[in-house]
Amino acid sequence: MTIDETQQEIVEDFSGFEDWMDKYAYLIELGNELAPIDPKYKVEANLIRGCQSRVWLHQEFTEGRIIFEAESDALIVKGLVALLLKIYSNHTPKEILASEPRFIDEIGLRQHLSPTRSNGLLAMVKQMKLYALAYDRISANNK
Amino acid sequence: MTIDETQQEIVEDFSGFEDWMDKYAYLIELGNELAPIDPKYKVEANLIRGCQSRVWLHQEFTEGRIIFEAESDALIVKGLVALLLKIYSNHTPKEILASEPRFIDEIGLRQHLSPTRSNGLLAMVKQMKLYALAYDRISANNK
Amino acid sequence: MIPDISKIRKDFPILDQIVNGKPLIYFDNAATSQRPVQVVERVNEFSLRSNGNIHRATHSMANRTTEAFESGREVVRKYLNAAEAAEVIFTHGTTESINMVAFSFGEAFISEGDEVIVTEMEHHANIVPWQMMCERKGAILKVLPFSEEGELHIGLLDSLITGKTRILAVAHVSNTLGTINPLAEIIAKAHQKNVPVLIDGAQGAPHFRIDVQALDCDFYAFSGHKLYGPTGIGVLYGKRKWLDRMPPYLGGGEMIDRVTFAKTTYNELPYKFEAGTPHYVGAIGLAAAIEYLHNNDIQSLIQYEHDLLTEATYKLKQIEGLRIYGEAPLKTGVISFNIAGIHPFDLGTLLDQMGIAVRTGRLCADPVMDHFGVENMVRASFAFYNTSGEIEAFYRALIRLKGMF
Amino acid sequence: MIPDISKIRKDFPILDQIVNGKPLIYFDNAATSQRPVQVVERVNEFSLRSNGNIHRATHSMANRTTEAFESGREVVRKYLNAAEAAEVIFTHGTTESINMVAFSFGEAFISEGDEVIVTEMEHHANIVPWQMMCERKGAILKVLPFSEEGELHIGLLDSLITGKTRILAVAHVSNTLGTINPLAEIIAKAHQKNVPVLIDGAQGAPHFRIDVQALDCDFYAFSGHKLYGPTGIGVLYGKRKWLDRMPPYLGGGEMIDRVTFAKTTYNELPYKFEAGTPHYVGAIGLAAAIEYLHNNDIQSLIQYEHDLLTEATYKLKQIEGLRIYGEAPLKTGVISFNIAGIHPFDLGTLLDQMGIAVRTGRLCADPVMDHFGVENMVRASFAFYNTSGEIEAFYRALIRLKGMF
Ligand SMILES: Cc1ncc(COP(=O)(O)O)c(C=O)c1O
Ligand SMILES: Cc1ncc(COP(=O)(O)O)c(C=O)c1O
Repeated sequence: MTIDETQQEIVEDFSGFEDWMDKYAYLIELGNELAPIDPKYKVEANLIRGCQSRVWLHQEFTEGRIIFEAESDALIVKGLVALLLKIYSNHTPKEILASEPRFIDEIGLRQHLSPTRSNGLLAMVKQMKLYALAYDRISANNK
Repeated sequence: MTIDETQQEIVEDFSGFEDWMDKYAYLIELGNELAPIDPKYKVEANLIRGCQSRVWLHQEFTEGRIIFEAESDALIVKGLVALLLKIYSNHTPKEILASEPRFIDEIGLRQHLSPTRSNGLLAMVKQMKLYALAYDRISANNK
Repeated sequence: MIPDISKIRKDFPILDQIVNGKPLIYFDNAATSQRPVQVVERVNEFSLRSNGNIHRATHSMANRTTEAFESGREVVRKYLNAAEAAEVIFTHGTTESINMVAFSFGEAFISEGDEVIVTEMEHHANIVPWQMMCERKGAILKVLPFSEEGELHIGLLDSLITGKTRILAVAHVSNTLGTINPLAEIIAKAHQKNVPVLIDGAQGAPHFRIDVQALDCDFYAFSGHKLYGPTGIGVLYGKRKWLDRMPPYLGGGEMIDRVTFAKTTYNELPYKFEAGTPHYVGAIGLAAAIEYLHNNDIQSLIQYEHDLLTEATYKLKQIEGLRIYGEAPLKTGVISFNIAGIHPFDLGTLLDQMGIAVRTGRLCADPVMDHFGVENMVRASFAFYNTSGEIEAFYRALIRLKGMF
Repeated sequence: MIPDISKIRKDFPILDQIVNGKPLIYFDNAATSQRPVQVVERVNEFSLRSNGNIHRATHSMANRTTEAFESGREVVRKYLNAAEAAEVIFTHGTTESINMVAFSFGEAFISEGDEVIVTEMEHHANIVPWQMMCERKGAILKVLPFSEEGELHIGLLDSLITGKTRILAVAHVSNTLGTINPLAEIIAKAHQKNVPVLIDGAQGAPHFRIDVQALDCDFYAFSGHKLYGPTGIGVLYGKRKWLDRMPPYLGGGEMIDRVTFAKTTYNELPYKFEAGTPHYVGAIGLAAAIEYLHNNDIQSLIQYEHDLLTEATYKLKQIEGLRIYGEAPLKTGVISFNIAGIHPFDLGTLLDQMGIAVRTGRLCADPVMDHFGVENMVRASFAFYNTSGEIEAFYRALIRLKGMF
């Protein structure tokens, strides 16, 4: 599935919810289901620190695609992290660079990505794009 | 004349003026007419510094009465100083202590005596009273 | 007398709004309180009617502003019962007030090897300025710890204060634990050894009548925006005997007497410590806030706030897995807590969905977090415009949210 | 385009009032300018609708406030054309901005025997902080003098700047002489010798479009209350390369990353320099003021102000015995003067009786007074809401008052 198709799917998933409680309950469920990252990756270097909740982001580059793994200590953030991983992981740098996480806006959770939020989520998206940019440059140089 | 009678006289003098310009013109006249104090008294110790205009105050104590001399670099202040001298100079400490310069209010120049004015006038009144207080104590001790 | 809260709430129209589809419940008063219309109107009056720069001009608008500013100072003086208005310095908030003392007191009285005492429950604003000063001066910062209940170990104070102790800084009320510290006792112990005491009153001034002379504290600092006043304005009360001997903190207009490149002499108190154009609109607004409190029988408001806290504490304790941090018998204003297994950030986010504003995070008190071994807390803090009904709604919201995890 | 001043004046209802029985003529804009209703309304909106402490909470009101505060920072960034918003620090005014640099730059870069350059025409706010720092550090303050016309002797700069010079501080526009200093030239000369330059923009920001990148200045300081914004708010622009290497000025909440009693680490820019609850209402109001200027074709307002100054200068010069201080060809905003034989205080008092507000006194610039050997001056200063008719009335008033002496 393309990044956009995944986003579309998520937006549709969410459109079924009647109220905010269902939406957040689902995020919490996603958060609970997200496989924890290997403790050896839960290090300072991978930490994206929001004021109040922390996100750890690890990545590997295989066969032209970036595999992201991530986790957060706050469950709602972890649920959103799960969605971001579903969308962006296992894609090429170019695909990642070309696409914005518009779904967050569309499912009505835009506030979580505002620059003034202290949850580290926006910083995670930025960080994923930086990795994509770096791998994109490396690939170009290796050509 | 008592302090109060002098004040009353001044209030009557001023009641004749039609508008503020006449009033200030009269103050300027009084300022111009005020005899300068002896330069040897125009020293730092006698200086009452407002932010913007300065008042020098000298006093002597003879025969139970305080003789004040004073001057200011601003003419309107000098006019007011002339009035204060007329009222307070050559009176006993007790008389000085017992009386407030209410005339300033009554002739509509109250703003010049407000604590926030930077003309040194309020400080001059305070200083005169402090002198009166000091001489009053001294006299009491000598009895 | 029981205050008429529904009448009081009319003075705070901001409370009467819908947030995320629900009526707002504002329980973040320790972060910043709301301002009554009386304050907003006073501020507007100046912005729209009589605005002139203070102290420096001969014209009427400037004089009107100066008079309002200086009578604002007198209002604060009365509120604190300071001996004279010159001991009341307008600053930009508690943080600036404490930094001012740390710097200027430090310049005058602290040398290498000297000691400064703070407590383990201080807000960062009452730690970092002292750390910075101690680092500059080669002085040593010592810490008075608190107990599991959140009470200072006053007993340790006698040994903590030495012949090298130069100043002691302590909160009136802890912004995390809510503890009301035994100031009289602390000050007596410190004064016995000639150590002056600074009180961080950021959370004290909004919940008490302060009498700095009865307290006999040497410095008292607070913020306007936590006392129903404007942002950007605060107060430092200081005893003249200290302030007179401290060098100024900021240099600029108004704080000087005479400037030449060879030598500059300073103005008298309080102006020595008020460099630059003060936030006179803020000072006037703060005075309006204090007057507002006076017009409302402060004592009954204080009692009412206390009752709210008791009620909220009682209710929250019914919730399984909820732990309250800070259970000192003398407590006011705030309840900090966590619910086992729920991240404070998640709780804050969901409460916000229900229109309930609380603070979550580290509460600018890292040492308190470290003490309890937690990363974050949730804090609900109350003002006299809150109601019993809001506390009930809060309680129900927590029960409901707990079920989501 | 000629601006429609009568329309603009409607935004400033404060101008439309009677003072001492006469219509107000407000010529004290260099001390503080008036605020348009747009600013007052924006401020009210926050006080009455969305007030929450910024940066620290998860709830909606706090987020709304944080967003407004941070977009205010972006408005200022654009206004100054700073490279990034993190280089825009909210302070409480020009005075605090300069003190911040004097302290923090001093701590980082100034040692005994180093030199700091200011000019003879500076406001006390751009002298005293440097004096205080130099005294603490054992550094030397050097002074670039100005000519009879009120122009800096730029030629002397090359010899004044030595290998020991660490920083140069100069006003954009003199608050007494009105001189617009040749910043490009000064900065180029300083940078040639790797000396950074701080611009005191208190009187510059209100009269110019500022482009800190084109200017290439290292620091730029200004006050909100002189730029049609609220009191208690100001800005320090600083290049990241300096700010990153400077220690914080104030300690407290928000400026820290992590506090332990053993070690405290600091937050990133701009927060490192914004300790405590900022005056966010002020920042939001300042942004509203800047937006107001933008909505009004700043360029034409600047031109109009300039025309007012030219006209007033021309008129005042007709008055016998009147001496203007500061007659640089490049001048803006203010006319300082004396009339032979009349004390400025008397003149100010009498002008006030006629509803005309001017500043009198030493203008927080003692060295300028000393230069001309006077104790005081009268200063008239203009904003775009002033009119040709007001200047005519001012001229007539002076003539009339002169006759009284
Ligand atoms: C040139 C100059 N610098 C600094 C200041 C100080 O500004 P503020 O009092 O707003 O801090 C002023 C205004 O008084 C000024 O005109
Ligand atoms: C106990 C305490 N001290 C100091 C402060 C700092 O106050 P401000 O941010 O208004 O300077 C606060 C509030 O955040 C506080 O609660």
